[in-house]
Amino acid sequence: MAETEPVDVLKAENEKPRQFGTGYKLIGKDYPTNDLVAKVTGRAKYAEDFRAEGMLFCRLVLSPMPHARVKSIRAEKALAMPGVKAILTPAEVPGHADYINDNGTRIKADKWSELALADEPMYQGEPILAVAAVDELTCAEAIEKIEIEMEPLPFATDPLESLRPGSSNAREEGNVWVRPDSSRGPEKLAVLKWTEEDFAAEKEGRMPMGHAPDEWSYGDVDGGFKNAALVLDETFLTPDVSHQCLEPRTTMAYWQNGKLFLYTGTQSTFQTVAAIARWMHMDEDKIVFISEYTGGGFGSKITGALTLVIPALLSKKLNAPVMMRVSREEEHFIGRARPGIRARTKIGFAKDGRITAVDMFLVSDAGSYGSGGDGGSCGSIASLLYQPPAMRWRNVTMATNTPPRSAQSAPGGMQAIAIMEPILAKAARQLGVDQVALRRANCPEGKAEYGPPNREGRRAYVTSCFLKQALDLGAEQFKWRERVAQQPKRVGSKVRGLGVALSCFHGGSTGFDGLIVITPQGRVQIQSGIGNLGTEALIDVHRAAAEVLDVPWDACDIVWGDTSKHFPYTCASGGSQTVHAMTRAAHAVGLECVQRLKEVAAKTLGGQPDGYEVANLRVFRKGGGPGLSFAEAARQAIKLGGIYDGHDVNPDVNKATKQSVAALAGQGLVASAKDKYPHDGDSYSYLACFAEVETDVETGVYRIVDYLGYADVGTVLHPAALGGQILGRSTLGIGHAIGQKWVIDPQYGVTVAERFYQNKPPTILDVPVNMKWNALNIPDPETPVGARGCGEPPVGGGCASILNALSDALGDNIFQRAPVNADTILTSLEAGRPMQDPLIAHI
Amino acid sequence: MRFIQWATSPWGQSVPTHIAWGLIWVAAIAGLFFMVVHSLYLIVVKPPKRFAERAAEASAAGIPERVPRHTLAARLFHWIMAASMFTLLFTAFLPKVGIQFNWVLYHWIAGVVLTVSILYHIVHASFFLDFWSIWPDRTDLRDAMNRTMRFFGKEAPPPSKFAKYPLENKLYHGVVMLAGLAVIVTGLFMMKRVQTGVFTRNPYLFSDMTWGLMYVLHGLAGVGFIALALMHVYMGIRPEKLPITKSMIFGWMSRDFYLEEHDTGRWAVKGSGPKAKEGYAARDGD
Amino acid sequence: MAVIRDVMPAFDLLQPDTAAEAQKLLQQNGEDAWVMAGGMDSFDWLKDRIKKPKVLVDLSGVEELKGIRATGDGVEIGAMTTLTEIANHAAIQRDYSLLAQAVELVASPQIRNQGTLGGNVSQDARCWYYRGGWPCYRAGGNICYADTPVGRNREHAIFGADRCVAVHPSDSAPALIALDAKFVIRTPKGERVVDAEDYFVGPETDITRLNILRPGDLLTAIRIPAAWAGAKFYFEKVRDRNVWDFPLMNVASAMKLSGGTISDMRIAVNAAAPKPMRLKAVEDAVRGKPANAETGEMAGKIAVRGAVPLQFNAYKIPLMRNLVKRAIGSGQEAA
Amino acid sequence: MPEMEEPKTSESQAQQITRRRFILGVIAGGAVVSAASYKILAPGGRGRTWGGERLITLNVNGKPRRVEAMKQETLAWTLRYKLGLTGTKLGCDRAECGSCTVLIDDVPYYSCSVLTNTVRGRKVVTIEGLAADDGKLHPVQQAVVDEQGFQCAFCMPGFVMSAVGYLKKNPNPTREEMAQGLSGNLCRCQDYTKILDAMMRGAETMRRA
Repeated sequence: MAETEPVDVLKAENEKPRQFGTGYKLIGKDYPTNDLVAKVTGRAKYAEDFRAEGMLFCRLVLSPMPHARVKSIRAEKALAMPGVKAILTPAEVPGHADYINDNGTRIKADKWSELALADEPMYQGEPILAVAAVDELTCAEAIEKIEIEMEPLPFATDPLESLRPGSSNAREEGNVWVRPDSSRGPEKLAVLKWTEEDFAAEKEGRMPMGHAPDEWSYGDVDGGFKNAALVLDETFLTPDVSHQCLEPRTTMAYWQNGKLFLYTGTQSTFQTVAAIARWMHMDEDKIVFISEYTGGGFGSKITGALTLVIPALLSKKLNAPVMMRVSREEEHFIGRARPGIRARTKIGFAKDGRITAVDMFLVSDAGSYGSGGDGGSCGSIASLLYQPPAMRWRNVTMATNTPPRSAQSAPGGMQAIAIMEPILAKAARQLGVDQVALRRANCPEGKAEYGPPNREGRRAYVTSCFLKQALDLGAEQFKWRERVAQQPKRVGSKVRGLGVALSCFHGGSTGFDGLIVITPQGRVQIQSGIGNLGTEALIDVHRAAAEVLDVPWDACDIVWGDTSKHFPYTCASGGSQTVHAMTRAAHAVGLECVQRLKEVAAKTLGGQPDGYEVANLRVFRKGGGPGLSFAEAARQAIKLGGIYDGHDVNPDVNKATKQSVAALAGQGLVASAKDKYPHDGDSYSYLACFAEVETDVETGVYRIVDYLGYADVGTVLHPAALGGQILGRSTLGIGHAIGQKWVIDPQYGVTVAERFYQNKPPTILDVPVNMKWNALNIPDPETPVGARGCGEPPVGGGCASILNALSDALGDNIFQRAPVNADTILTSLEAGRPMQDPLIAHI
Repeated sequence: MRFIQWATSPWGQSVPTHIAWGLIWVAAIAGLFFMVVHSLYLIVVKPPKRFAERAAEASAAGIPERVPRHTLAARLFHWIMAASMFTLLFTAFLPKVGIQFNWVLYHWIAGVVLTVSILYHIVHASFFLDFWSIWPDRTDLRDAMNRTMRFFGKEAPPPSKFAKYPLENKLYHGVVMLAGLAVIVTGLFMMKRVQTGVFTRNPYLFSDMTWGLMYVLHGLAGVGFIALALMHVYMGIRPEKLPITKSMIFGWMSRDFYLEEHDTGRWAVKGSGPKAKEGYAARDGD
Repeated sequence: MAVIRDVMPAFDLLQPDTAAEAQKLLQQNGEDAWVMAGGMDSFDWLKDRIKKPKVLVDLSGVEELKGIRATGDGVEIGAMTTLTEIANHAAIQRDYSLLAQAVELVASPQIRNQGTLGGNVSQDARCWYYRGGWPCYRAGGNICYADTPVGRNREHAIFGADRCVAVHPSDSAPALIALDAKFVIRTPKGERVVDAEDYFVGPETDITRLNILRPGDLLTAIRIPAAWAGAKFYFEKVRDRNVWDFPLMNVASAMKLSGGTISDMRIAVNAAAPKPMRLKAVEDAVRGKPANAETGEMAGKIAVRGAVPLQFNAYKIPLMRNLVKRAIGSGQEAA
Repeated sequence: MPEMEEPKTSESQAQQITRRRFILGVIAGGAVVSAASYKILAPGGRGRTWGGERLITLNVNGKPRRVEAMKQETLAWTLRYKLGLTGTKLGCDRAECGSCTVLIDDVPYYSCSVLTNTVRGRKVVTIEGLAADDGKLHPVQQAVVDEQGFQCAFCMPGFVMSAVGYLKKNPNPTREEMAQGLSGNLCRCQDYTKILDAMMRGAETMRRA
């Protein structure tokens, strides 16, 4: 971080929203993205739509037990069946591998990480065997002939239960993830048990609090509570929610001339190659990865996964293409999920609603593999979004024998907001402060600080925050005041309630590359290594390059989806970083391209490069003198060679970009560049979310009447796509409030709800038909286009605004966990106190 | 045929769940087969009188016309047990052969009645009746041996007469006791698996395998009772056994029958009158 | 044996053209046959490979089982009539709107386009343990996994549990009971007509089936008598999601009013018990009473007498009480 | 009891096919086996054995397609794996996501839950069959492009087919009605508002045309 002082708070407040597209030709304008026609005609090919000559199919055998050891596998009968080609056993899969995280950092593998097939499955549903055959029917019949002897091992599916004295642990080595004191290296498992006294709070329906391995704090927490006019101490549980991408993570693999060709859906075309290489223990340049369209990811398809490895290995073994279609049931188990967090949170409030101190205690369920980061980000998001002057955060990350978790849209952030917001809503009611006013009083602004102080005693801060404006304008657009004033709240058995929630999440990273080829045909060919999740960031970000190059959009071709087409070093589409990171890279490569065009023109037509300008697919002398068309410039570049056609490369760029440039060399004017723009602070995006619900107190049924998400995401790149993101991800959050959940039988540790009708992702009739969104369009000062990502920030606000509206309608004594359904509402109303058990997992 | 029904547990393991219901028919046929064979044996072979000549019966004079055999309490127990047993059999097996009705409630209630009556019987027989009268003794074994030898035409002394109960009766009691204990113990545990209002339901007292075996044992003993009940009823209505059946209804048997079948030495019935009451009451059993 | 819950097993497909043929095929194949109406329930069992029938008798080609016909006394709905057709049928909407409302709330539009009335009333229980292939009582085993000290039973029964605590999932069934419908069954012994409520059986009678159909039987039609045509109807379904969801509970009632007084009433709820419950005690109690909130309150209390909640489904008691209350109170607006 | 309408007239709202089937139903109404008459009316009808067939002819997107199908094969499977029409997606294979929605005789069905053998002689339309032969998009498709409807678009073919099917029944829906019409389709990007925008626009274009 640069040594600059945070910008003046008043200055942030003075920033005014502006109309989308102001000052740009392309940015901020709606346009149909290049992939839409293929999608709408059914021609777009997702992984399962590919076919290869002689393709075999493979199916998985899942562990029926939550924790067990595979003792023996007898497959002779299966292998003797006509059409059965091979089985793949745990003994045949490569050992533990490193992996690449969101930010492209290599994370060293540890012995506790997941393998493609498990001989000691850690959760019910974990693949333990794969069978390849000529078709799926044969696979299924073969599987039913396989005898697997398994020895059940002790297991734990409820994180809190696993902290009880004498309880069993998820693994032999322990039940809790701890970070070694010395380093920020991989975390280790240890055994942690609380005492019976620690569990005493359980009897009052409050979460017990024992020792927590993770802790940070800042400010005078005790003093904050002492000086508070109101202190609330609440227990709340957020649900474990599967990503449930509509496209299952089906994969097809084949080998040709020693190269592995893999087809699957991913959140990063570029970064997945390195991950596959690590899983497979092979070189990156022996892998061709094809992922043209991806049917949803939400954090669950960030890079490589076991689903890629299994067909790849079987294909190698059988020397034939292998398709592994993943069923919806398998998807439930291997498809990742958000960790549920049970929290005990104490917040002190001053009379005016200003927070004086926060004490947050979390027990997060990391599932069967890895510790995840949700607990940690839960703490930092709470500290950013509500700006408490003093805060303590404690966290216990539990390993359980439940399906593996991963980042899901706003990992930790969603939980933080769902945990904090209902307490704020309750405080506003008890203090008699307006809900919007209370949030305004605690709202971050400008270069707001967050998280714990580092070793030098300094806290991190954000690039910019204009959330107050979003809150004010949102309240205005939602007619908050008018709605609050509307009486009566209750008509017959129907009661209306209003909710507002702040929301934020990480919104961008830096340091990636852009790569453009201007072809001899005069086309601007932009290489995009972004995964195609349909957020259209894949295409939208390159509008920044086109804007800089001042070319009409229809002269641009985006090349994507197949690593044999050569991509620059690109971020994974996770953590809402793409729009921010890749508009920067696109901007950089656009400028680089302009510069090279000018140089080519100068070398061809004489004069200095500075004497030229670029517009309308031409480079020409300033003031409209002679020039070259892009097509001519490209041909000149090929003639000039060297840096102009890719035979030399910009030394700044990443190794992978250099390889791509080399591969494209000679095809036209090849420009590459790295994002080296300054960046002071961490990029976050923000929303103010508003909701109205109508509940029926006789049935407990409620419906969402209205919803508005008002975003502060910097410059709006593509309004329609942004709108989709704001409302889509708000609905993802709303799903957590209104129904999505897991159900696991604790006796057997087996999931009993694995179907959509049991897990209940929201349908079109569960949300208002006309949800609304808006955005400030105030550029972020720390990035050239000013755009930040918005995939994840809405999730927490979506969830919390609904929860807050429900408690506005029905009072504070309704829920202690999400989701909230008719059952909870009805029994709680009946009893006059929350009747949900907040401490039992997976009901 | 498979004797046990297997199922795949939630953990994918094979666990027994029940006996194969076809065993109902096996048991019924076995019971009927016994009747037919036994009847044919009596009709065709016409076995000679089994017992040795009457020994000197010095005490016969003191024997009353009506030899008291079963106390009212013992008889009540027997018939309550019989009623509950039939209820149990019918409620258990009629639904399995296609006659559907609300059986579980009656079944467990009958089971509780049976259990209570058996408990009463154990206490009653152990402390108030001649406990040993129902167990085979050395004489029974020797006689059984002799009878077998004679059946095969070998030389053997004629067996002596019965004590209070014939050996068959004693053996039957033994088998019924074992089967009864099996159904009762397993049945009581099984009540933890249904809503009875007596216990909270908890099917997880034992492992799936243990439970499965328990159900199989319950089932095996249950179908065993089909055969046993058929045999018992058959014996109860055989003309030559009717005096014994009558005694279970009225409490006494005739002096003639007593002298004919029973060894006064092994089952001493003392003289009539108020004094005698003590005597036989103390030695009565059933 | 390893388990896989995907890919339909192979079966022989029989596609009869008439009800007589269909019934004959079912009879011939006995326990080996699986009868498929719309298939929305069947496909689940087959694709999960829990049921592997040798023969699938597909009724989709039996035209005589489709359609809605006027009879001398009401209407007859072929068992293979789709829910969409019933929901959109003018005469049903006019005279028996209760049924139209009920079937309109079933699952999703595509399922209603394919799902049939016969299938909807004959579908199997949706207990997640049972549908997961666990060897519970309903599956022929000796345990109920839902009613244990730790069982997940939010969606299970508060009435009529006998070992099994699964509920009946149909939305149309309570409406048909309230309309006093008759179910026409073709059996090997000839035609049999039963009252709607007698079509369903509880676990105390037969724990492995939800209705009286035995192998070889075929539900051919449902007759709705004219007696309750145009009565004051009430239907309400409470569910978690507004599409694709089975009822947490539903209520259906038909009420005859004279003045503001209830002269006669039929009312049924479903998803409260393993079979749709006709609430006779409520019907008797409200006859002759005014159709108002007060009578509703009373009826609601009567309705839930004897309910036994499980660990996670106590909400069903106030829910049932309130639904019954509303069904009766709804007469007030009409009167 | 009010006088009932004749069944045939009471079908007025139903689709054409339903009416045709109902007439067949009337013919078959008695106890008489009507297989013969049905056979005449439905070419490629069933044989005496009532068995499903292996080699069957389907009418897909207006063209007859000869295909070998297993008896337990679903229409989605046949379309995707036998006919290469991969625009029809399988999201759940259990009738609870709608990605596989196709029109059968103009009515939306989950093709994952229809046996191929049951659609012999019926008209199947998939997403690939919507655009005109010259490539001109169907108004609903065009509206999706214009409104930037959908994100990952895995659900898109199903939604479009549902909308096209629903608009045949109700060409002038309100936004709420359209939502009802599309409610058998799940979108996990949950872009519902934008999807509705697109479909309403498609409906409007169709009305104007």
